[in-house]
Amino acid sequence: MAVRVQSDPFDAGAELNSFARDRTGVGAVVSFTGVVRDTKGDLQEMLIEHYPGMTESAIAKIADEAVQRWALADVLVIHRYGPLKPGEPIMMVATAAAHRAAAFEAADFLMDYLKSRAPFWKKEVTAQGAAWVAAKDADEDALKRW
Amino acid sequence: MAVRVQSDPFDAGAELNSFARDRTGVGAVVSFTGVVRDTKGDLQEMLIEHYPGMTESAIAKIADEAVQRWALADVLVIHRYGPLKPGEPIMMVATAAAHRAAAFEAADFLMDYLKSRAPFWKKEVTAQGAAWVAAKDADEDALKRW
Amino acid sequence: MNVVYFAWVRERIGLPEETVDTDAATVKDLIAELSAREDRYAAAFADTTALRVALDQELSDFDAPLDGVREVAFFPPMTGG
Amino acid sequence: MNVVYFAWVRERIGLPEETVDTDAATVKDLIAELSAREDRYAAAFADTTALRVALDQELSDFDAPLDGVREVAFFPPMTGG
Repeated sequence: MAVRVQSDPFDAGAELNSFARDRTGVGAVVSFTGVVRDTKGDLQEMLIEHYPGMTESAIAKIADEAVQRWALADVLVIHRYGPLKPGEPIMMVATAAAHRAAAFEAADFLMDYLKSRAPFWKKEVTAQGAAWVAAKDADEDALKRW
Repeated sequence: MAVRVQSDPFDAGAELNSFARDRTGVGAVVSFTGVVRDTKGDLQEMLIEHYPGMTESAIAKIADEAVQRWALADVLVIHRYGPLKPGEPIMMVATAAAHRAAAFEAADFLMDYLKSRAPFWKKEVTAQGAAWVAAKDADEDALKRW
Repeated sequence: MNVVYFAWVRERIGLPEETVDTDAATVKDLIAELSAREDRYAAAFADTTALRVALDQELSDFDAPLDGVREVAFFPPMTGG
Repeated sequence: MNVVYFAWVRERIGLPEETVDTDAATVKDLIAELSAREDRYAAAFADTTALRVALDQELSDFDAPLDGVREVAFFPPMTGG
């Protein structure tokens, strides 16, 4: 299990390959990449703030929970902070398992929990100014699925 | 939308990067990679047979269905045939969407349908001989989720 | 009519593809006709619950009419992905 | 006790972190104490339904006791992923 919290960009494809490489007993690898989305075509930058220390432990706790609930060979979580440009990857989750259902469900679960339980906050900067992204009720509701 | 049926190996990481690159309005990219799994530690080779012509049209039909059911920016499906070694990628699905739920659900849907509705058959070769992989009831049942 | 076989159906019948001259009205009729022809067909078609059929490269069923069909394919349940 | 603020809570209060000398028994008591101190605190803590709290880097709630706690963090609902 690997958890990385970093300001540096990462290469999702290279991470996927290195995560999937040289595994025995694995039939399914699922990855999720979150990308800075320019909803209205006016986004200059996205700033991601986090809570150093708590971030790492909160993500590790969520990943541990996934490992306990599903038969996983491995889990990878990478999450960036700092200033990001539209189209850049914000974060990535990957799961490896013998069977596809476990890999899919665990990745979906990890995303739902990272979204609402890992201490990150997004701020969008446009020509009109900067505004914090509001949490969605739907994101909190998504946790009830698990 | 891209569908590729090929005997050549592919680089899942490079495919993921090229699929995710230069998209506007996309916040979520999900990938699934299916890997040749050596269940008992004695697998020499996996042979994948397919039905040329029907394979491409069956996959395109499944991908079209996904595009109609979810708000997707794009879909990629790659499936190999011929002889494969343990640990090699068999196939890959990727989905890109504004939101994570659509990307996850569509990838999960595509996998369930590819598994039971695209004309591929797997044969496992071990020192004991060669045996066709039997379809699982669970795979057919998985279609009822959608 | 072109008849094609895949996976263990192909192995049991011993060929991947053949041209069959038939007046069979449905898939079931074609199976009966082939099964009567030789043991290897009878063996391959013994349990149709373990078989799938495609007509002109579209999944179909055993009651489907063969009128106008150019290619019939028989194979076991698919195991891709 | 170390008190830390993130996102708009940090901006509204105007600092990321401070040491607070307090005998507050619970998170609620600490909020009342800070809110009474200056308007910028009162503004930040006006609607606690829009706030989350962590005690020693674990999510907690406003009724939680502060006994033995070294770090209290206030922030809006998280928006990672």
